[in-house]
Amino acid sequence: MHPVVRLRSAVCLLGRFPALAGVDLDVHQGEVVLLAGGNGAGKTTLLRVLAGLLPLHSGEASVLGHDLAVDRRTHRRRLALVGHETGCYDDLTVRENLTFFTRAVGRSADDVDAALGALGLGPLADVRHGRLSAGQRRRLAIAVGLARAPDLLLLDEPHAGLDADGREALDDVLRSACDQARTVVLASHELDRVRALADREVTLVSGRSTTAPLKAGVR
Amino acid sequence: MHPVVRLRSAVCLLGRFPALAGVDLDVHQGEVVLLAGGNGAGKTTLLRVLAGLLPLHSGEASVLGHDLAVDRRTHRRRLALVGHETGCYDDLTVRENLTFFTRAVGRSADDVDAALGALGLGPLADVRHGRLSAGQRRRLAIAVGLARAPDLLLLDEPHAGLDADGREALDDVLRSACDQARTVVLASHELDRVRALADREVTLVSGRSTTAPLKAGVR
Amino acid sequence: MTLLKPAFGRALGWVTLAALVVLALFGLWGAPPDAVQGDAQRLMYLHVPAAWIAYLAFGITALASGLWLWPRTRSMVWDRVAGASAELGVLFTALTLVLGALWGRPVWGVWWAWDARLVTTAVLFFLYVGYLALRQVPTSPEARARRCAIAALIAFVDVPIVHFSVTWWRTLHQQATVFDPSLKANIHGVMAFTLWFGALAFTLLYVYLLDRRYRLAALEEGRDDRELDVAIAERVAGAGTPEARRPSGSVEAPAGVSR
Amino acid sequence: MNLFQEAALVAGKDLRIEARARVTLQQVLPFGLIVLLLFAFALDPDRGVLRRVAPGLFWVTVLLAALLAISRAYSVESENGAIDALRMSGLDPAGLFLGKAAAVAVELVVLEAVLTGGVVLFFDVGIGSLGPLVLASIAATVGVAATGTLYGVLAAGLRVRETLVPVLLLPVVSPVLLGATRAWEAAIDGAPSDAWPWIGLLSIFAVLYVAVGMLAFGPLLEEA
Amino acid sequence: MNLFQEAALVAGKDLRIEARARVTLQQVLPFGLIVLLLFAFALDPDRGVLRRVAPGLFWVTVLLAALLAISRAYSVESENGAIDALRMSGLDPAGLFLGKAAAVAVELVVLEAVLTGGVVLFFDVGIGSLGPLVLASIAATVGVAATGTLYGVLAAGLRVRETLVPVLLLPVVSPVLLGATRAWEAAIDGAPSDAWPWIGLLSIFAVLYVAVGMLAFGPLLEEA
Ligand code: HEM
Ligand SMILES: Nc1ncnc2c1ncn2[C@@H]1O[C@H](COP(=O)(O)OP(=O)(O)OP(=O)(O)O)[C@@H](O)[C@H]1O
Ligand SMILES: Nc1ncnc2c1ncn2[C@@H]1O[C@H](COP(=O)(O)OP(=O)(O)OP(=O)(O)O)[C@@H](O)[C@H]1O
Ligand SMILES: [Mg+2]
Ligand SMILES: [Mg+2]
Repeated sequence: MHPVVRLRSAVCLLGRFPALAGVDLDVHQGEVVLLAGGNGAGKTTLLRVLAGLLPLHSGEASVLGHDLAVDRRTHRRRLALVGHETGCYDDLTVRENLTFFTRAVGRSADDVDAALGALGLGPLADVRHGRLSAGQRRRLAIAVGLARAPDLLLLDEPHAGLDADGREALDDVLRSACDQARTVVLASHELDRVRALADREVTLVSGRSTTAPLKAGVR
Repeated sequence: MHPVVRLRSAVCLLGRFPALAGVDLDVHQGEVVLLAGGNGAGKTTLLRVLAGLLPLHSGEASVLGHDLAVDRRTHRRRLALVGHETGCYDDLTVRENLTFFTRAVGRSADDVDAALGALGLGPLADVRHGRLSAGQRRRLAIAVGLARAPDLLLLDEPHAGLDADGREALDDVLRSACDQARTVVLASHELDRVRALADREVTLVSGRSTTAPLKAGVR
Repeated sequence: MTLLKPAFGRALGWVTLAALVVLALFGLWGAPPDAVQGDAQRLMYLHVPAAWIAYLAFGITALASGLWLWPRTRSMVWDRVAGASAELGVLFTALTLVLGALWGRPVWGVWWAWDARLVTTAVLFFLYVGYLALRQVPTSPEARARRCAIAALIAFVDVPIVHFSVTWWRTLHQQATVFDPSLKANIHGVMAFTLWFGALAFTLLYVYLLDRRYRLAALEEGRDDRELDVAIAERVAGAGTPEARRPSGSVEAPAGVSR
Repeated sequence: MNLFQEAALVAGKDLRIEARARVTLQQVLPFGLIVLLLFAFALDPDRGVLRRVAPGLFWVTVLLAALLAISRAYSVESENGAIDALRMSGLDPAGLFLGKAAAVAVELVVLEAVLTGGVVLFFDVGIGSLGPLVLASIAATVGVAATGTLYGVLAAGLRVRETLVPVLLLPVVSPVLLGATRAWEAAIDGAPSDAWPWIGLLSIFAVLYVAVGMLAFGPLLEEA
Repeated sequence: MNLFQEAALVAGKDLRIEARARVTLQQVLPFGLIVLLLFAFALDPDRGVLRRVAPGLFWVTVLLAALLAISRAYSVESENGAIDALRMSGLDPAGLFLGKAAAVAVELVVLEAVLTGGVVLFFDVGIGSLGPLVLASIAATVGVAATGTLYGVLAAGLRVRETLVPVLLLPVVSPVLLGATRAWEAAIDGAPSDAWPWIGLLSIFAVLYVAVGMLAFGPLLEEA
């Protein structure tokens, strides 16, 4: 089977700065991969490259079977990126925001309810986004990603701002992703927590990748 | 001696929502206080009340000897609040931003250099803020707070986005705050990490405070 | 790094200079003064070629933008050509406007008249001033190239519509009052030669400047692969910072990239 | 979902936000009325002049208010990094364009209706033939909404969005200003035959830029 | 630091950002020029009104460009939550006000200088007595910069900043529009004696709003 993500000597320039300076990465169907690395190592950049938001300067990238040099857009319907911000509208409620982004990929209201439940957002469903606290927003961002039922879920520091409950909920999300053979790439500084769940760890150092297997032979 | 922070049945409304629904808090000179609590408990609101950014609806608040009902502004020169965002200008470099906010309280270039060093921002001093990664921004936000040499340092989830090095640096900042008898109130979900350094823990639950001593009788 | 071979570019510079000198000689002394306007009319030898070259420059901008957008011909070369040519176009349009105004003062008694051609020229000027403003906005080179290519085409599509609307505005209601079309009716032989020679000289000037401007843009972007290798080496060694190799500070990814 | 369902989803979202925040109604509309008044004021309420230049003033005012409406339409997309979310949404860019442009157009129509009242009232203008006037206004509105939405997205991810859109948009829509003004003049004078060529021009502009928008919105939405 | 040092710190910061981003120069200034051109054209220049209404058009244009300049001045303060940082900065609000207003005023002066050239050129306006014209312009600029900075901060923390400032500001500065227009008319006609009362009015307005600004900036900077 083709890998879900395949990068070869990927170089990505932000301005003229090589934020990614040669990254190789293979992620296979159903894997949960931890993306580690210091501040400024290039994790966010890598995730945005995978989402098709940033073009490569050189190297190869294919995600979900699409060559990103040719098309950076089509695969987005099957993918969700949870970044630092929710991407939601302040004047819409939690549920309305979720519904908008879920309907956009043709999913139903059930997915919305499931995601609300999974992140413990039920009581906040009718609160406007503008009134949410930082951690509540983070939960909503994850819920939006989840409700779109993506084949590939990209999470950028999803733990930041979550309380203990929220982290439990996130762990559950990751576990059920494993069960549903959904692929996850997750950048985080909560290494210990994520290592317990991830199949594999990839560390970025100054824009380059260094891989090491974590759990031997799970998949 | 007067406590640095003194809150009595503080109620703070955001819109019509009582984000703080009766908080009592005393923080004494030189203490490092951990503010714990779930998402939406009111930690950010509390810190903003202490900074004078939000008015109380009822109850008493005095910070650094100023009654906030009378004056929410004067004490800010002796205080620093590190929030989720840096508050810096994208077109200015790290050093220019630091210098601006440091000169505003009459501190010198030495403070800037010290803060740059403490957070490991030396190599980034001449990079514009708009080009920093999330963790680099968080470091800058802390450095701005530090360079102002405040008597009371308010930190809102300072760990979010920091890598292992950054967290070490932050621990050092907290430790040296102890040494310099600087008072710190810190909201965080990294409970274990902070508990090791804090003198005391205050937990907010749905806008109410429940205090518990942490290290017995240090000060 | 240049459009022309460096030696050829230098030679072109000298040829252009010579052509401009010859143009000046002809314009000032060779051609006879105009029967009606006297010496003021000599401005024509600059004004008209400037206008023509401005059109040419905007045409080249549109063409290069199209070539950038067309996947098979996509190359940063076209982006730089488009930008350089638009700058020259704005320059020559400004020259047309200024020379026209200078000319209008003695001939019409005013600097400016609300004639259709004048107004379209001014709108054209602002269309591309906006385009240049867009080029100055800091983003990554690729993003800028894409945005600007599309903006150039949008502007170009607009030019004929502006032209029609402005012309109709004048003609549907009343006739143009000041612009005297009979001017060019009986144009003297030497005058015609001078005018055509002016067009040639300005074309040379345009090509020469385009080459220079292109070279400057290429240098500013400084993205030849050798330099990139150095940057990558620095980055991998952990030494490079986003600001270290940035002379102009004009290139930056959009806000939000790293948040 | 097909193209129009996607457009409806987007337009619905934008109009719902407007229904909650009422920015167009409570801020842009009064702005338009004030501008109209100020113009009247600055141009010396020497009645005769004012009445003759009323159509021009009206359309200048509409364009300025449209600048604000478009600014608002994209300020909503800039909060909380929504523009990235839109990019990732999987919605067809053409649908996105149609949806956003439709929402802007709806807001502009309301705006124009009120401002027309303002012109009739302040400037003492009578309307000779309503049909061409309405047609011209609709064509002009579609054109402005389309170009505005297009330039809006071009600047959406940029920090200079607020200032960039006006300077790009105004020269491009200058034909709309001229065409709509002339068409209005003709309609006010009750000379509809003079209005038709202008309505034709406005329609061509509108159709052209709706087409360009549907094609170009996708590439412009991408940040790189 | 004393008040003026603080103001200088703030103004220096704003002007340095402008020197880097060049938004006023590259975007607001062309915007002003194109507005001038389009307005004039839409008002049908052949009818001989243009020259008479030139001062009014000029000042309407300046006000519109000023709206953009102020929008920009506070868009800088809204990124990354800078407004909170300003609140917490410990700078004297009066100093902050003076600094920001000074930076805006400097930008407006450049803008007006260029636009004046545009008016002279496009509208064939000769300037009778330069002194009163310059004085009136300076007084008007200070007034606009002061009120703009004041209303800007009022809206700075709000999401509707972009649309709110124009609708609040325009009515307030309408006396400036009137006064400056009349003063210009007098200056152009070479009747300086007619200009002085208006310059007086503009100066009173300017002084008044600088004073109000120094007092009110603090409370307005605070979020309720
Ligand atoms: C600011 C004022 C003026 C502007 C913006 C302007 C603009 C232009 C432009 C754009 C063209 C090229 C048109 C084309 O070839 O299609 C042109 C051509 C020309 N202009 Fe001007 N012009 C101005 C003033 C004048 C004045 C004052 C005169 C002389 C009375 C003049 C005489 C001509 C002539 C003779 C041509 C070439 C004839 C032709 O190709 O039709 N222009 N001008
Ligand atoms: N503008 C607002 N209007 C109404 N309610 C608000 C507003 N902002 C926040 N709230 C509510 O106030 C409560 C407290 O918010 P606050 O941001 O203080 O929480 P927090 O303890 O910092 O949470 P977190 O850990 O998620 O950052 C939350 O329940 C939130 O929904
Ligand atoms: N717009 C930009 N222009 C130039 N360089 C940039 C830009 N944005 C980010 N960078 C640089 O690119 C590098 C990688 O940034 P990135 O955001 O990918 O890091 P990261 O691994 O996500 O870090 P963090 O853990 O802090 O979030 C950083 O060194 C940063 O300074
Ligand atoms: Mg990151
Ligand atoms: Mg919080």
